Parts: sequence; structure tokens; C-alpha cells
Amino acid sequence: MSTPVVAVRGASITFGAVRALSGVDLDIAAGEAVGLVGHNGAGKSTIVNVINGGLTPHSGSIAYGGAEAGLSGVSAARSGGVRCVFQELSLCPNLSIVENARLMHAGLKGWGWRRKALKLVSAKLQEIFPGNRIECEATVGTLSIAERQMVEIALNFLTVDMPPRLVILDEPTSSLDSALADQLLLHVRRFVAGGGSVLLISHILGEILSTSTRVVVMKDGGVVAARPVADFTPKSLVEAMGSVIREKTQKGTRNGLAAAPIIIDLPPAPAASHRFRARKGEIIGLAGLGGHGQTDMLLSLFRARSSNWLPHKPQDIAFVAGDRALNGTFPLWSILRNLSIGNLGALSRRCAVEAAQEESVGAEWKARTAIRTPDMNLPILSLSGGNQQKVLFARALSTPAKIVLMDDPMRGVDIGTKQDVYSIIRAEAEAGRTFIWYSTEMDEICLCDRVYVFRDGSIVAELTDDDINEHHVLAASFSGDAA
Amino acid sequence: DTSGKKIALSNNYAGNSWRQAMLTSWDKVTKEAIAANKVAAADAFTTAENQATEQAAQIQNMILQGYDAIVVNAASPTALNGAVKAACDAGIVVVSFDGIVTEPCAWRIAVDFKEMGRSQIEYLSKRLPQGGNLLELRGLAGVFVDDEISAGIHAGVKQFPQFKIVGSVHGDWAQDVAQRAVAGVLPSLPEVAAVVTQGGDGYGAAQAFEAAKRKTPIIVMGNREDELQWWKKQKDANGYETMSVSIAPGVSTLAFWVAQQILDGKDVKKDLTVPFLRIDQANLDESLKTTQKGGVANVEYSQADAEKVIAEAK
Amino acid sequence: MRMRLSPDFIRLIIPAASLVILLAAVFWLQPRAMSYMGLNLLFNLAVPIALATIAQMLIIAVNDLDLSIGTFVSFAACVTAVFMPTQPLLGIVILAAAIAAYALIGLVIHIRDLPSIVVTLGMSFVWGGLAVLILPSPGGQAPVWLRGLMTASFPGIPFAIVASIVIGLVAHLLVMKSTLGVAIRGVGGNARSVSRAGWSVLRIKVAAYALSGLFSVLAGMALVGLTTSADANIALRYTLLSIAGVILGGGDFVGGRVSPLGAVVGALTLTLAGSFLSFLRISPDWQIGAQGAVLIVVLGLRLIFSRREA
Amino acid sequence: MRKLLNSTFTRPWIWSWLAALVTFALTVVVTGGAASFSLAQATLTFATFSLIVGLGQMLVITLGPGNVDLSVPATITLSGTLALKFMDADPSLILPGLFVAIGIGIGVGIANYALIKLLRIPPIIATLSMSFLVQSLAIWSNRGLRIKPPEELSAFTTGLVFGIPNIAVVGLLLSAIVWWLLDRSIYGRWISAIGQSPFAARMAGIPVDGTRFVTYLLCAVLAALCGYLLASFSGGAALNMGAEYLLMSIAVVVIGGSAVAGGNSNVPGIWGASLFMFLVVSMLNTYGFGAGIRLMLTGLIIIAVIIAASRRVSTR
Ligand SMILES: Nc1ncnc2c1ncn2[C@@H]1O[C@H](COP(=O)(O)OP(=O)(O)OP(=O)(O)O)[C@@H](O)[C@H]1O
Ligand SMILES: Nc1ncnc2c1ncn2[C@@H]1O[C@H](COP(=O)(O)OP(=O)(O)OP(=O)(O)O)[C@@H](O)[C@H]1O
Ligand SMILES: [Mg+2]
Ligand SMILES: [Mg+2]
Repeated sequence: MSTPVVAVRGASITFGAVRALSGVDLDIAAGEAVGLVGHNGAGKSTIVNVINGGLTPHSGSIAYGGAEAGLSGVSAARSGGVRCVFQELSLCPNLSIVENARLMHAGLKGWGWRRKALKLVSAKLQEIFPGNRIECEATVGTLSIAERQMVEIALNFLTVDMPPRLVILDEPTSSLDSALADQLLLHVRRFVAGGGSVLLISHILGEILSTSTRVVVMKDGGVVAARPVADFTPKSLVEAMGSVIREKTQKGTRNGLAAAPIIIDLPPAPAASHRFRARKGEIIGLAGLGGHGQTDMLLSLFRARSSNWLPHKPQDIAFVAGDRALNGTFPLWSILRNLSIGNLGALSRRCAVEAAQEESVGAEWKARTAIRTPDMNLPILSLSGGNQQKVLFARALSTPAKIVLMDDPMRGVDIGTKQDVYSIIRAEAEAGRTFIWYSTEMDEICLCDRVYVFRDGSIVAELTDDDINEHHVLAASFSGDAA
Repeated sequence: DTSGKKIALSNNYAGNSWRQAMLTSWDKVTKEAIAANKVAAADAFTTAENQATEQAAQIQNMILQGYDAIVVNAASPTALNGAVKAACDAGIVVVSFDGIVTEPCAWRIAVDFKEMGRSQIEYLSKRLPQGGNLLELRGLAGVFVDDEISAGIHAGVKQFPQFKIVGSVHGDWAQDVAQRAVAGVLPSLPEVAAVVTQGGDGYGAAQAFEAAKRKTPIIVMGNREDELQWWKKQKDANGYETMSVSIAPGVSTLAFWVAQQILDGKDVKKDLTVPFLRIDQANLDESLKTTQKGGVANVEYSQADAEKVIAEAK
Repeated sequence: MRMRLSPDFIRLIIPAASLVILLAAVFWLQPRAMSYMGLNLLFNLAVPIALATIAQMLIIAVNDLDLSIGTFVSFAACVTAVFMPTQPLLGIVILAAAIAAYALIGLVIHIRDLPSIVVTLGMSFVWGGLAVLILPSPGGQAPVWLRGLMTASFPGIPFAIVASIVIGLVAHLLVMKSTLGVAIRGVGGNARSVSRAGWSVLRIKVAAYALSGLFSVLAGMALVGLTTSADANIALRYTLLSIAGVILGGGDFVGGRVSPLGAVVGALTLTLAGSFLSFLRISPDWQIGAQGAVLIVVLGLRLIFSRREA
Repeated sequence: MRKLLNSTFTRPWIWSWLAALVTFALTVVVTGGAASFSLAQATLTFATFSLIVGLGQMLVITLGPGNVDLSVPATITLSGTLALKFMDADPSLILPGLFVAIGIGIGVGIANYALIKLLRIPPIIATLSMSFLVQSLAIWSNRGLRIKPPEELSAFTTGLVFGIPNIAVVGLLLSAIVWWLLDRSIYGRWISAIGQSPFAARMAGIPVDGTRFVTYLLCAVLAALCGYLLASFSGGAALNMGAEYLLMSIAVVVIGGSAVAGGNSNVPGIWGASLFMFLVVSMLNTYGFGAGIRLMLTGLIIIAVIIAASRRVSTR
């Protein structure tokens, strides 16, 4: 076998008290698609940062196959042909797609680089995501999250003066709907067949098993298994990750829902035929392709029911953000403060926050959602992406809100935790809370009592009970009528 | 005959009582002049902030507005020269006063600021023949008036070497800034025999001395009513003696009449001087009577005064 | 499908519309302004402001804010007026050193991760002090060539307009078209991704500060060319004017969203607003307030065009 | 012990206090120990005025990038002018006069936020425009005439209790209130959250507009209060009495260690910075430097303090 594209030897990294990586070895050869899985906080993004040159391991070494000698850090990785799509979006929102391409590819220079970049990027976008309607002169900030993710992926697969040798995809599908995700995975397979390598990180095991040639499982900062994909079944993969697979949460028929009082009732949008209704204790799914108005609907529901001027008590509605960095976390604060901000009213007496009460509520939710941290007073940014998401979850559930809006909240949450959260949601719904849940994952849509399918900003179908399945949802999102 | 002529006042600062008095005097005197059909218009303009660049733009606008004469109290003696030159080139008479401009085509009604500084020391030399320590209270750094008065004070100290300046602070011509600056240095100063000022900051200095429980020195005042009041109170209580000197805000009206005379075709020398307004122990009570409460001691000028000043300069 | 105007277009249309409206108002109040000389008198003092606004915009583009531009322009003006006519070489050396100092400030701010507001606030004292040291009382003189340049007359178009267009275009090429410009705005938009792409954010920031220093120096020189001399406080107001110009021109304080053409138009608008008021002949008591009112109205105009955000 | 020391030195406010102490010591070296008491008194007095406006400015700055209130100087002037004009040296009107001042603060705060919210003008420009209007109002209302404060009020503002200036006691009281607001109350959490991400704050259920409105209101009221006290202290209002406090109010906030990017602020730092800003000028005056050198040194010292303060904080 030729020299690996990248070879990590005994890499260790600690952040204060957290040991994020402990002596990890990882080789990636040309023509290999390595699937990397592990629970939230296992160290996946950290190893990505090490390979990408952004983090220098405190001990251990890293070598790139084709890199020029004498370079280090990011430039060594880049000259070795390593490209990386990060877990959190990392384009410059104020620049156009073409300008982002210029920043990412030093080779795009000289007169006419704009035209050259335009041609390259739109070709690549069409290649990976055929049929997309992204304009390459558009400013990135005007794109939806899914579109940004698509652009970032395309930019990383771009060949300017050197083809990429290893493309790292850190949860690339988390904000793509399933159709786009399939297109991406197809491209990954093509790319790998052509001799490139990919490091794919995902919490959706189907993607890992269908796309990778080899699977590496991480747990608590170390590699616990690394075998060809054929050696794994979904069950054994989950077991390797350390989670015990549970019974798939069953919907079960819930009696009496039809009689529960209606608490939201919105007239249909001008072009649509369906009213939006929500009953007490119901779990309502918002489905459809990404970016077709589900998030807008959640935002307007929230805005209509919460005041921007007066503190409202008791709080009636809560929101769980999907786009953490944009509308979720408060980066300067500790985990605890990020959690308690949603429900300060209940934690305080005479407008003053009671520290002891805050602590105890924090501890309770740390346990309930299994937030992996030694100390709730650490900064929120010290948490891995998935664990930050759990904090947002806990923030909403710890309020007495009767309606909880969820904007694709399970993005990047590992399977074990997902199962926990699903059962919490069920229990809370039984107790009378209403959940309105936008999700890009079909499994989650199937957990709902009722589903509205969105297309072009309005509701085009309503599904109930046994009608809720992948087939119907897809049919409605493409053709606009429920089968 | 100037009854059809329009005169504009270009002012760069309205943020203190002196400038307010200046504007009020202008308003009063020019209104009468318009009523008497001496000129057609006499508009006053003030910039939003005390900046030469803004005033230059203001003067350029006046050129466009077709004024026949522009009377300016300039933010800087030199920074307006470009705009003033443009005005002269457009055939406009430019008369500067208080803050004068150096552009040769303009007229200047100057106050001898140097002498204003020097005379303070001269006065002190009579009061304190044996000399003593002085605290100098300056204005805004980098401004022409500040430099001139300070130069005069230093010249005075050279002339009367029994005085020694032991401290010098900038009060930015603002009461509270002066008070703060004096309070800050006072602890480090030896016995101070007198405070020389640039006008209007005396009351602040007096308060700082009082707050620090130091013996009140001879503080040269600047014709503000509150200063004069304080002085009078001290005088009545313990015979406190000092003097007060400043330029009269009404000098704007003199400039107005001079501009009118030039428009009338009179031959006027480019450089005129006005005396500063000085108040002494003897005329304190009288001055207080004529000074508006909270205002500044003032003199307004008539056409005849202007003719006299012009004739004297010949 | 709702209409999608490009954000860059919206950014420019608002200041441009304000400028046109104000200009129409000025012409209506004072038809004499509608002439070659009139336009020159209306706009020539906007030239240094436009340069200072570009300087501020470069700093804002990297998410910083420069509170020292006013004193720095004053300092540059003092150096120009004092040294340029007699010892041009020394003058150039001092100005070059000042630009280097600006670059150094950028360096320190980035390396120590300092808030730019505080550092530049401190620097504003330093520049002010240096200006007072060089020119304790107003004076100095514009070099002949500079005076000649600033009062040059072109056939047909007033100099002030030509200069503004040139400044706008040069800045546009530099900031919107060049690679360095892309990198500078990229740092404002997402510094982390720029550094992940293998760029040195440090170098980009230093370049932005140095360029800003250069434009400020040009502003100081242009100012001296117009006023024929300098004083230590001559341009203090440029700090706020330049910030207002950038915002008026459609820039944002954070996120690297700036528009050089808009900034120049913003500077012209601000200058014109002052003239508009003198033509209105408001009572002196309210002239200051009216400046505020005009600012409010002009900025309020943005609302009409940018209803989409929310 | 070491740990304690370490944790003290990571406090953002420690540096402004250190700087204040060092400048104090350097000044006293020249003046001799005897003067230190009166210097301390003067420092406390004058620092309090910067402190009071600084507290308000800090709340606004905490709201995040771009939030700053430039109308502070004009508000100081207007409230000083109108309150003194209203009282017209009549001691029975001292309290109503205070209410007049506070009322002016409320008015300016409402107007500021109306511009920011209704016309969506960026706060810096909105408050700047407003300051022009307010300043005009001050000029128009009494044309810069100096009216004396009531005797009793003037005596109170210049007086001492147990050797401590009354003004400083008022400042202490106000800073205790602001400290409680920031550190203990829900409101403090809210402004900090808004400062970090207004959108996230909105989605966490915080009444963002209400909170921002109250903050601008508080800032204007504190400025108005400062104007009332300052005018009474210095024997009358002047049209330029607020000018000093534009840069000063921002400087004390940032030197005091509050994050300019918003979201993080602290009260002790403002005290340290206010003391320091007064002492620096006194020190340089005491050493007898010329204006140019003095300005330069002031700037360099500010930068030095900031650099020193930055060393430890950024280890996260
Ligand atoms: N900057 C940081 N400071 C402190 N701790 C950190 C930092 N970055 C990561 N960590 C910690 O390192 C561990 C590994 O984090 P990492 O982001 O690699 O997890 P991950 O496997 O990518 O998880 P996820 O699936 O949730 O994205 C976590 O415990 C996290 O809390
Ligand atoms: N800030 C300033 N900028 C420029 N010139 C000023 C300023 N303040 C005062 N002057 C000018 O300085 C000279 C002396 O003014 P003076 O000091 O007597 O006014 P003032 O003391 O500031 O008034 P007040 O005591 O009411 O505040 C006058 O020519 C005045 O116009
Ligand atoms: Mg991760
Ligand atoms: Mg004064």
C-alpha cells in the first residue's frame, strides 16, 4: 500500500480538565471512505481539527502524504490536499460565493479570477447537487442553512490547481434534507471510487454504513474499534459506541387526543388549503424538504406568542434552536447560565436570581439529558456540538411552557441521547405539553402524532396516524398532495 | 448707501455664556440697524461643533447665498484662509474679530490677547510687590487665543521676575474642567499667591481652593457675572481685592458696523484693535449692575463707535 | 416569488437617494449652487471627509472601530503644513512612520486581542499630543503643489466631484474587487474561516490598518490643501463624521458589510446636510438641533428601502 | 494563596485599580504625604461624576456591538441647565428639581430608543443626532446664563461626611444599585444575553426591546442625575459642562474591563477607571508636563493598562 494521505500517531489533546483525545492513531489511505462515529463529545471534531492543522496535538505526531516539507499547521494540511467541511458552518456570510471560493483557494488568482471561480463553483455544485438553484454571485448570508452547507461542500471538493486528496465531512448532512443528503453521499462514493479519500462523520448510522469502506469508532477521546464496514451491523456499531440499543420508541396509539382542546388554530395561507391546528398534548411534525417555510412558521408562532416589550409570566411558549451559533447559545456564558436563561422567572425571588436554586435545576437537567461535562460552570463553548444542543433542549424543557417549538433540534445529537430525549418528549406530551417539531429526519417525523408537510412556504398536506410514513411525506413534499 | 446690503455672521461655537452674549448683542444691534434701514439683512450662523472645517464650509455657503459681507469669529486664525480667500475673490468683504484670520484680504478687529495676559502680571506686581507663586489656568490646547494669552503671561513673568509660575493646567475654558484640573494639582502646589486666568474660569478656581481649604489667593477674574458676584461677596466680607479682564462679547457689533462702513465705501485699515474690558475694585459694583444675571459683562457698539475706531487707526 | 434585490444594490441606493434628494432641496433653496463654482463650494470640503470615511470603513470592515481618526487626520495635517513646504523629505518620513504606527496598532490589537475602541481611544490622545507638539498654535502652510491640486479646475466638472468619484472608484477597486479587499471583508465576516483557509488574519488586519492610515494621511493632506494651513484640532470632528458616513453609506458595524461607494456618497451627504441647513436660515439656537434632525431624516430614509429585514 | 492571587489577577477590574493606585502613589511622591488626603478627597469627588455617567454607559455598552449612548453630554447639560433654572436657587424646590432632572433623563431615553427602534437608526448615530437636538434645547432654554444652585444643595454636593465627599457616597449608592442589577437581577442576565446575541435572546423568551429600552432609559437618567449634581457642585450649569463626559464615559467603561463587544461588564472596574482617569491628569499636571506631552502620556498609559489587563483574561 502507498503512503497514507494522512497519518496520525498517538495524538493527545486536553482542554483544561477535559481529555478530548488520548493517544489516537488514525491512517487514511487513498481511495478510502472512513466513517467516524462516536457519542457526543467523543472527540470526533477534535481529531478533525488535528488533521486539518488547526490544533497541534500536545503529544503525538501527524504526517501528510503529499505535503511539501517544512510547513506546519494549516498550511501543511492544505498542501497535503486536506480539505475540511466543519461541523459549524464556516463561510463568510458577507461575501459572495465566488469570493468565498477565492479565500478558500489560493490558486484562484490573477486577472479574471471571478469568472474562473464562478465557472468552477457552479460546475461543482451541479455535479454534486444536480438541479440546485443556487446563484454563485449571491451573498452567502442570503442563502438558507442547507444552501450554505451545499456551497461549503462544493467549495471543498473544488479542484483549482490541485485536486483534493482528503475531504473531511464533519456531520455534513445535519442540515440537509434526505434528498440532498443522498446526492452528497452518492458524490462521496464517486469521489472515493476515483481515488480520493473521505473522512465522514455522522450520527446517522445508515449513512456511515452505506457510504464508508471502513468504520472507526471513538469513545471518550480514544479509538475503540476500526474495522472494514462489512464487519458492522447497525446493532454492533451502536454497541461499539457504548450505547445499548433500545427498543425503538413506539408511538402507540394515544387515546383522547382528538378530544383535547385546540390551543393553536391558524387559518391557511392564501395559496394553501390546510389550517394549522395544534391540540393540547399533541406532538406535531413539520416535514418537507429543508427551507420550505417550516422554520419561518416556528419563528412566527413564537413571535406571536411572546412579547418583545414586557416580561411575560408564566411563560407560554419555548423554542429550541437548530442553528446553535445563530440563535441558540450565549458564547460568553457558562453551561449553567445558558440553561437557566429560559426560566429565570421561576429561579428568582423579587427579581434576583437565586444561585442555589439555579444550581439544583442545572444539576437535574444535566442528569436528565446526560450533558457531558465535569462542571456546569465551564463555558458553553467547551462542550461538543451535540452537547451544546442538549443544553438548548434542557433550556426549553425546564420552562413551564405549554407549547415547545423545535427547529430541527436533534442536529448532531448522538443516538443514545436521541432515544433519551424522545422518551422525555413523549412523557412531557402525555403530561399535556404540545410539541411542534420541525425535523429533517424521517425517524423523528414518524414519532409524531400528526404531521404537516410544507412546500414553498405553505402547508400542502396533513398526515395522521398510519399515514405518517416516509413514502407519504416524500410524495407530498414533491407533488404537493398526500397520497 | 448700504441699505440693500446683506451681512452674515459666521460663528463657530455657541457653547458658553460669552458666545451666547455675543450672539444676543449681534441680534439686538443688527435688528435695530435693519429697522433703521442701515442694512437689508444680518443673519447669524453657528456651526454644530466647534470646528474650523465646518466653519469653512459655512463660509463657502455664505458665498453662495450672496452676502455682501461676512463677519467671522474664526475657529482658527489660519484654517479658514482658503474659504476666506474664496469669499474675497467673489467680492465679499470679510471682517474677522475675536478669533481673527490671517488671510491678508480680510479685515481684523483684534484684541491684544498678549497684553491681556501681561497686564494681569503687571496688576499683580502692584498688589504683591514682593512677588510670589502663580498658578496659570489655561484654555484649550492648540487654540490660538490660549497660546497668545499664555505667551503674554509668560512675558509678564519675565518682566516681573519676582513671580514664579508653579503650576499650569488646562481648563478648556470650561468652568467644571477648570475646577477639576485645579483640584487635581492643588495638593502638589506650595502656597499660591495668585491665579492668572484666561477668562471665566476664576470661579471654578475659587471653588477648588475653597474645597481644598486653602487660603484664597488673588484670582484674576474674567467678567462673568458669577465671578463678579463671588468677588463682591468676598469684598464685602473681608475686603478681597482683585481685577477682572476679558474681551467684551459685544465686539461682534463693532465688527458689524465696521463691515457696514467698508461696504459704504469708507477706507478702513485692515488691522484695527479694540481694548479689552477691564473691571477693577472701583467699578465692580457698577459693572455688576449692568451685567445680566448669569451673563457676561458687556459693551455694545454703535455706528459712531465704529467710525471712531476707524478714524483712530488711520 | 418575491423580488430579490441584491444587498449590495440596496446598500448603495439608499445613500444615493438621500444625496439626490438633498441636492435637489439645496438647488431649490439656492439656485446659485447649481453652477460650476457652486458645486465646488458645496463639495470641496467633503473630499477630506470622504477620504477619512474610507479610512474608517477599512477598520469597520475588520469589525473594529477607530476613535482616533479625527486626531490622526489633524496630526497628518499638522505634519503636512509644518514640514511639507520646507522639508518635504522629513515630512514624508514622518507620515510614513505614522502609517507604520497604524499598522503596528493593528498588530497589537490582533495579537493581544484588545478592543480596538480602547486602543484607538488611547491613540487619539497620543496623536493629539503629537499634533500639539508639532504645532502648538495654528499655522503652517500648504505646499504649493498641494494647494494647486486641491484648487485645480477641470473643464466642465468641478474638482470636488472629480475627486470624489476618483476616491470612490479607487476604494471600490481596492475593497470590493481586489483579493486583499476580499480578505479584509472576509475577516470581518468570519475571521475563523479565513484563518482555517490558510490565511494569516494578522497580516490582513495589519494591511487593513496600514491602508486606513494611508487614507487618513491623504485626508489630512487634502484638508491642508483646502484650508492652506493646519491646527492641532482641525479635524477632531472627523471621527464621528467618518463613522456616520460609513453607516449612512450602508455599512454595518460588524460583519464586514461595507460599501466604499456608499461611504463616499455618505460623506457627501453629510457635508451637503450642513449646507442645506445654512440655506434654510434657522434661528442660531436651533441650528445645532437641525443638524441632528437632518441626520435623523436622512437615516430614516433607509427605512423606506430596507423594509425587508425585520 | 497562590490560587487566590491568580484568581484576583484574572479579574478584569483589577488593572484599573492597580493603575489608579500606582498613579496615586506617583503623585504623592512629588506632593509629599501630607497632601495625599486632600488629593484623595478631590479624586473621589471628581471621579464620582465620571462614575455616574460611566455606569449608565456601561449598561448600554453591555447591550452589544454598536450600542453606545453619545447623547450623554447633551443630557448632562440639559438637565443641569433646566433643573437649576427650575429651582432658581429656591431651597424648597431641591427635590422637585431632582425630579425635573430625572424627567429629562426619561425624556431623552425615550427619544433615543424611539429613534433606534422606530427608525432603525444605529444607536451611535441615533444618540449623536439626539444629542444635537438636546443641546439645542439647552441653548434655547436659557441661552447659557449661569443660574446658581440653592445654597443647601450646593453645600450638600460639596460637603463631607466623616471626611468622605457626599458626592462619593451618592456614587457608591448608585454603583451598589447598578451592581445588584447587573450581578443579581434577572435584568442583568437579560442585558448580558442580548449583548451576546440579540436573536438568541429573543428566542430564549427575553423581552429584548423592553430590556433595551429600559437600558437606554437608565443611561439617560444617570446622565441627567450627573448633570444635576455636577451643576450644583460647580455652582451653576454651563452649556459646555457635559462635553468632557463623552469620551470619559466610554473610557471608564472599557478601561474598567467591561467587554466592548458587550455581554460582560463590571462595576468595580468603573470605579477604578474613574479614579485613574482623574489621577492621570493630576499626576501629569503635578509633574508639570506641557499639554502635548501630557496628552501623549495619557494615551500611552491608557494603552499600557489595556495591554496589561489583556494578558490573563484571554486564556480560555
Ligand atoms: N475549546 C474547547 N475547550 C474545552 N473543551 C473542549 C473544547 N473543544 C472541545 N472540548 C471538549 O473536547 C471533547 C471532545 O469534543 P469534540 O468536539 O471533538 O466532540 P465530538 O465528538 O465532535 O462531539 P459531537 O458529536 O457532539 O460534535 C468534548 O468533551 C468537549 O467538551
Ligand atoms: N471652546 C472654545 N473654543 C474656541 N474658542 C473659545 C472656546 N471657549 C472660549 N473661546 C474663546 O476664548 C475667548 C475667551 O472666552 P472665555 O473663556 O471668556 O469664555 P468662557 O469662559 O468659555 O465662557 P463661560 O465661562 O461662560 O463658559 C473668546 O474669544 C471665546 O470666544
Ligand atoms: Mg463534533
Ligand atoms: Mg469659561
